[in-house]
Amino acid sequence: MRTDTSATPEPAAPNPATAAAAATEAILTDMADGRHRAVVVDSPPGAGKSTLVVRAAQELTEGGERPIVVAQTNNQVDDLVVRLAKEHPGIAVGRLSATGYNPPPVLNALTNTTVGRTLADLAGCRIIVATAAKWATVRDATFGWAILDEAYQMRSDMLLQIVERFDQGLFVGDPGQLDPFTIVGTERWIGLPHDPTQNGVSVMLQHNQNIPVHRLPVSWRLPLSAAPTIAQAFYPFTPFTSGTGDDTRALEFRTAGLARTDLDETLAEAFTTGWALHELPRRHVPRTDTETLQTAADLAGRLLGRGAVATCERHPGGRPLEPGDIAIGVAHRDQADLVRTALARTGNPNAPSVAVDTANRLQGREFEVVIVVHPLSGRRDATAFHLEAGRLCVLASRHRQACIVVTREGIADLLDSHPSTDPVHLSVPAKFPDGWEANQVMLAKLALHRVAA
Amino acid sequence: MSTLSALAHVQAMETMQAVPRTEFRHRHLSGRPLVIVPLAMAGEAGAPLAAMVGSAKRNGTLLVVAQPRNRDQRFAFAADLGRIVMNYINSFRQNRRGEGERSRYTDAPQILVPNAGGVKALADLGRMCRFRATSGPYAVPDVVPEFGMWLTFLVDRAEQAGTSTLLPVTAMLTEHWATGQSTLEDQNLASLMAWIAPPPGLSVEQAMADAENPDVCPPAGPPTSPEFDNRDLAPAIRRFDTAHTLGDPHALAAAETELRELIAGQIQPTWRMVWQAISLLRSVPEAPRTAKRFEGDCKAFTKYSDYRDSDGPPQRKRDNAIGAARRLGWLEHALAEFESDMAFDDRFVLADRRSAGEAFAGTVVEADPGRVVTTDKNRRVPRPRVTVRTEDPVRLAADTKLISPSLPTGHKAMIVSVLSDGGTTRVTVEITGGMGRSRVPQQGTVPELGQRIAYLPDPGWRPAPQFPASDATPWTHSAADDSGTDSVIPEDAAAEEWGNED
Amino acid sequence: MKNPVDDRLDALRGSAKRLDYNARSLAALENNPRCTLRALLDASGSDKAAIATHVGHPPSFGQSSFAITRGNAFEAMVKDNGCAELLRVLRETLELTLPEVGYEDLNDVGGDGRSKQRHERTEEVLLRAARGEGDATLFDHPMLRLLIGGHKVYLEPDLVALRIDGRFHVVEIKSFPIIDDQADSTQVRAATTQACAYIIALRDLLGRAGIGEEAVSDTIVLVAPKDFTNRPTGAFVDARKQVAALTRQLSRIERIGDLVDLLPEDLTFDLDPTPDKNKQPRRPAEELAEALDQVLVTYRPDCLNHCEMAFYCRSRARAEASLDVLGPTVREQFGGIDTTTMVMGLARGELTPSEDQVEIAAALRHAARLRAELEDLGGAA
Amino acid sequence: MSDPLDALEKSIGTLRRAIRDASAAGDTERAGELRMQLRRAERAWDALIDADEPAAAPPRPAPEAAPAARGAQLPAREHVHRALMLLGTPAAPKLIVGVHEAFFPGELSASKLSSLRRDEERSYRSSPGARPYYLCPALAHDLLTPVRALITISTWTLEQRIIGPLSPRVDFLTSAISIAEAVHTAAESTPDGPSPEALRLLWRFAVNIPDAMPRNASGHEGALEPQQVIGAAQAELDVHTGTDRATRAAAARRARKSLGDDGQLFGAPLQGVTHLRSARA
Repeated sequence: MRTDTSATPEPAAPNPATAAAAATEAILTDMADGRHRAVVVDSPPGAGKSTLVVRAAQELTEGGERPIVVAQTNNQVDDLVVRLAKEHPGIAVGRLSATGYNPPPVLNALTNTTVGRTLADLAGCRIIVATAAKWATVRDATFGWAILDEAYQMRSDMLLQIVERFDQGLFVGDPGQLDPFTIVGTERWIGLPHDPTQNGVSVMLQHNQNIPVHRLPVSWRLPLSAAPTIAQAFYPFTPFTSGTGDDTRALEFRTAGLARTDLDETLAEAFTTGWALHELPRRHVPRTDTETLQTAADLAGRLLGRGAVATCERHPGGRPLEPGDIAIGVAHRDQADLVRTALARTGNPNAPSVAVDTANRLQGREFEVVIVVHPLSGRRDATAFHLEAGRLCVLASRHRQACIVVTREGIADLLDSHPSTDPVHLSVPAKFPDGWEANQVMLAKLALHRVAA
Repeated sequence: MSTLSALAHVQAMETMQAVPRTEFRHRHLSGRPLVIVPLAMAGEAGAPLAAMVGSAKRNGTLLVVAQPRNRDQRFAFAADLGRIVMNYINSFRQNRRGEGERSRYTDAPQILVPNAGGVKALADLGRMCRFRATSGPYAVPDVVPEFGMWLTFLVDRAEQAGTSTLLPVTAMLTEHWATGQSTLEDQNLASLMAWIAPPPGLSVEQAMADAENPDVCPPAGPPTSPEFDNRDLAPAIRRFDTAHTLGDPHALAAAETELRELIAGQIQPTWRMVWQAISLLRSVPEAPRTAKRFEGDCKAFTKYSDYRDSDGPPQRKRDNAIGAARRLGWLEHALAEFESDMAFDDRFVLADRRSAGEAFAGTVVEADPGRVVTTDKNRRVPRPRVTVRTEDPVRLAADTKLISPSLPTGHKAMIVSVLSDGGTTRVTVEITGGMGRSRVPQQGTVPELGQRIAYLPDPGWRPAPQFPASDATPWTHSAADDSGTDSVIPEDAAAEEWGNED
Repeated sequence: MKNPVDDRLDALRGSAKRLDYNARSLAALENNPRCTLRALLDASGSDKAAIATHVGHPPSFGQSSFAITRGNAFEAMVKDNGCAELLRVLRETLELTLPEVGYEDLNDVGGDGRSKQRHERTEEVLLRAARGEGDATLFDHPMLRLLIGGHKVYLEPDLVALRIDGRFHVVEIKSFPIIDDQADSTQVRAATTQACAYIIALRDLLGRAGIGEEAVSDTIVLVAPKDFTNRPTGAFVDARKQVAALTRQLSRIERIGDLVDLLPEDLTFDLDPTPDKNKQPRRPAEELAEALDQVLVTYRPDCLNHCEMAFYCRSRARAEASLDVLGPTVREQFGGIDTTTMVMGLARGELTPSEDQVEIAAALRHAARLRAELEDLGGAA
Repeated sequence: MSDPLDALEKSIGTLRRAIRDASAAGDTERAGELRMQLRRAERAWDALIDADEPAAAPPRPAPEAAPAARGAQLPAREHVHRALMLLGTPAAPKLIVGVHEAFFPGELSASKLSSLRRDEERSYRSSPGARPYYLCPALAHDLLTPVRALITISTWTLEQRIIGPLSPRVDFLTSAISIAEAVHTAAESTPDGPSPEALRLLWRFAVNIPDAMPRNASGHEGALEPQQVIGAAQAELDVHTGTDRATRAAAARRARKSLGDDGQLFGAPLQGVTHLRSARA
């Protein structure tokens, strides 16, 4: 039942690309094999989930299927439609949407896509993409295959509304991110295999034996500096590796550091090692603490101001970082609002274009540098919300180059003295990764990259 | 929790007095509620010890199980309590209004218990009774399973936000008052009442101390105080058992009387306090939208009543996949509605949301009342815009749909932008509905310059989710070997026998 | 072999008999690992109930004789007739095979019920079983031992069962019911906390003989009455997280020296520093309270469920107008502020916020304005 | 916890104070309730002061047995003997009482049994062999000490009276067979058939033996079949008997060698335990 958590990632195949390709082939083989009603693919951050979705959709179309694709948000649907249409110009892609939906310009520019309110509008399309909520309104149509993207973020009751639309399903998602939740506090379904508040993948697996569960073994997003830590903290039983080598990715400044030495020191640490922990003096503060949030904004402003150049496999010659390459991740919406205000105060005219959002909304997105306001920063008590492994996982695994964590000192003590009072239920397996453990692993790693402000 | 709510608790702690946190009572309060104060025996779920029940303070009936471990006595108690409760429920199955589908009873029963533990006790009792057979080797009176099913209906309904058919009075009180103690202590009815209405002549401090002293304030149950159990109850039950074994009718009667008196002494203070709480709650005006939610209670009551009239089987032990998903849908919907209703009705609740940035109120500083746009269908419609300046820490994003308690019903708007302006925030909204049918908005439907208005998010209308038919659970939610596990009688009849041992 | 820390702890306890950790103090440890007073009192083996009573805040942790009787009767019933009911349940849950019925009674050693003797016997029997010798599968009331803060604590699980590749499983027999596969989560939690201590102790026992910790499963088998009957049924509790949590909290006890070092030299919680024939504690209550007041407490309302000192700590928190009285949810709204006076002072604008209180002060003043607005408009009285 | 008298006195004080408060405030209802509590507390206090043994449970009077059928008047040890002979295995007092109530007339209580055991050993030691049989404890296979709460008959072989790890289960299954046979006999030979107590006893055994319960389609348990219980018990018994018998025989050999006659009946003394332990170590 228990796997050794301290194990280092299993040795990857000689070449990450080969390993990834082998995984994809195995998935497609299982799909082609008619015996499985479902195929599950667990994908760690940036492991090519969308690529797989696009590839699988195309394979299915070639095999004469007319697959449907289910995503969770309109943005995700739009992104998938664009990728599908661009990579397979010969395939007509349908975008099923609700009234009041305005397609983004990039989607309107495509010639092989159709936007429709009903299936009838999309009769000529070979692939139809929509949100789960939209699919839930469709009646009386059944397709051979559905590809369910971000399936771990889809609640079991939503799956139940759409499951009659398809015979077989490819469930793709990242089990390490935030779980779906409900505002309703009831214990009545705890322990049931069909608990409607659980994610659809777990419920489906509970009821169906022998469903093949695959895992994409390589993160193409996370740099070599991040993959082992993220794997150990959040995927303790399913290690993965980074797809890029030691010297593929690099960050450099075009100008030297001037004032604000602590900011520069933090940036330097992040640029050289891929991680930095910017630690402000210990203090209990409300989550809207100006100093913390302003520091996060200032770090972004300073980074832009000094002109960073990023080198990677896509841009081996280097490319200046733009505001859109940088994100600031927080736990709460009000923090995001205040960080946006703080960005305006940095004085850097480009700073306000930096992406600022909560973990929930950053799920599935990718940036070059991510600045994280630690969910536990300045808190007196940790709550289940702030300790949730998925939250920290999302925040700490969005970056291709470097991740900077801003916090008040004192998280170690907070974790140490955290009361263990979670309710215990019968016959319910403990959830792993445990938020407390994951936080400890991350903190141990970050401690090596600490800069005291 | 918002800063405002938190502040209310601090204020209560500082002034040593409960602080109101709502303007209204958001729960329907029946003119004739049925109060049940259940007591249970320690160490044994489903072993009721006693209950006091009645629909007026003066006519409470005390029911006592002399030997709670005895199964026959347990079900005799269930039958007695069941008869009283069923009489009460049946008295609401009289007047109907409306035709066909829409026909429903005009009133619904309301059961009040002292605390959340009371709801749990009724849930256990319902579970214990609803599957029992009324014939065969371990037959129980007809009323027992019927009572069990109705209790289960009430308990299930109580999970839904905003309903009023079964409520703990502690919950009703804490919805309206903030105290200077923790949530844990608020669950003790006597402690809670100490803050809201301490006994005459007592300070809140003294009343709080008394509330935790089982000599002065016996616990509101379901468990009795261990001191009482060990010192009084255990010997009294032993005397009853002895008299029972000896078959001495005089000793038995004396022992029973003694037990009743003992338990009456434990249960009376709570009974009185529950009724005191009810009259306090009655003095709080009812919120406007409570009536609408009570209508929902009547509807659900009618539906279940008709189902019982058709002799439907008891509720399952646990929800099946489709039932669970469907219930989750209702519960979420009801909660969102209830929260929005409260904020719409109640300035206090609105202020709470404002303090958390989830609503705002302010003065109209700019207005473009004549703004007209052309729709997709080429119709010209009024879309006035106004800008509200507020000191509230607004956390709502652009495109949020809004409703307003300060404007005529049906008013709808959407946020265009939120701009911080020094210490204040300027929110520009576009009015999208509630302006009447004509090309020009009706008088009073568009806020005017200088007007003070409040907005909060529109919970919106969501279509009820559509699930597969209950008997066709899809492959993702049922295992291949799931055969009809939905047996109506869950325990083997013979297994019940073990309930008598000890 | 006493070290200075132990001497200091003994001095804290004074003349009273040393009390060992028990189920409640372990629960209090899990619930409030941060509290210095609790840590010191437990580590020094002080009688918290006596101390709290002496300073006028007696705990109220009475146990109903009904619950005790019921618990004992149920356990006896489960083990009657060669553990007939228990075997049925374990055959269902652990999938014990037919031959696995061997029973070893560790309640006493040939009539000797002393802990030390029983522990030695337990050690001998369990080690033999771990090495695959003997026919026993069920070990009734083994006597385990755990070192907590350097002191031996004897622990006695209801039963340990051996199953699946020689792994030991702790079996807890409880009389609260499992109704439709669910049980009261507070009671399950309490049972789990206890069982975790057994798991750790059992691993320690085997570990001393070089047997790895995987020999003890961290899944607990809970045996309890099914629905409203008296017949037992079984359920698994996955205790991995709790075992990890308790392990790390026990390891914190080893760092008690850091806390002791911060105390005044002559501090003691002795009820009777000048022994007298008279049994009544002689130390003036105020003096004892003064001693207690020198130690930091972290009061949480939840302590009322676990800790004998809770009423004392609550009264202290109330006297200090501490926000701890209201619980963590309310307290969280106020960031670093810790008293009601400070909250109200900032809310009314009577206090000038320090630099790091600026935002919270603004939020408070906004909230206070809202409240004033509501009250002015004639809100409910 | 402090002295119950102290606690009561404190309660009484508190209640008086509360009554005074309530009366002063004119809250007669509350004052009335509190007075009732006070009277109760005072009564409890009186009872404690009067009684030498505070709060002792009133002794449970043994109800007079109705003039009974033949055999009911036997001394308790005869009842026990008869029940044990029916079972054919060492048994705990609770089971002995159960068997007695199921198959025999007369009264027998578990509390009587414990005093009985002490008497037996005393009687044996004062004049060994004076009685045709003695009720004696079962012996642990390894330490040869008395086993808690298991009673046997001295006339049984040592092998029968020794308890190895598998013996509790073996004895349980053997008893099940004996009880099933007795139920079967009662069904065949008596007009009323087996008593409800006998059926219930058999049921309690059968539910814990694999395949001993009759199945019917509705999932409800049908009427018990003694033959089915016997067959099922025998099937499981076959799994354990060999090993169990070997353990018991080896222990019996050891007992005969190391213990005297009294030891073989009433178990090795505790001093022997340490000896045996060190011998094995």
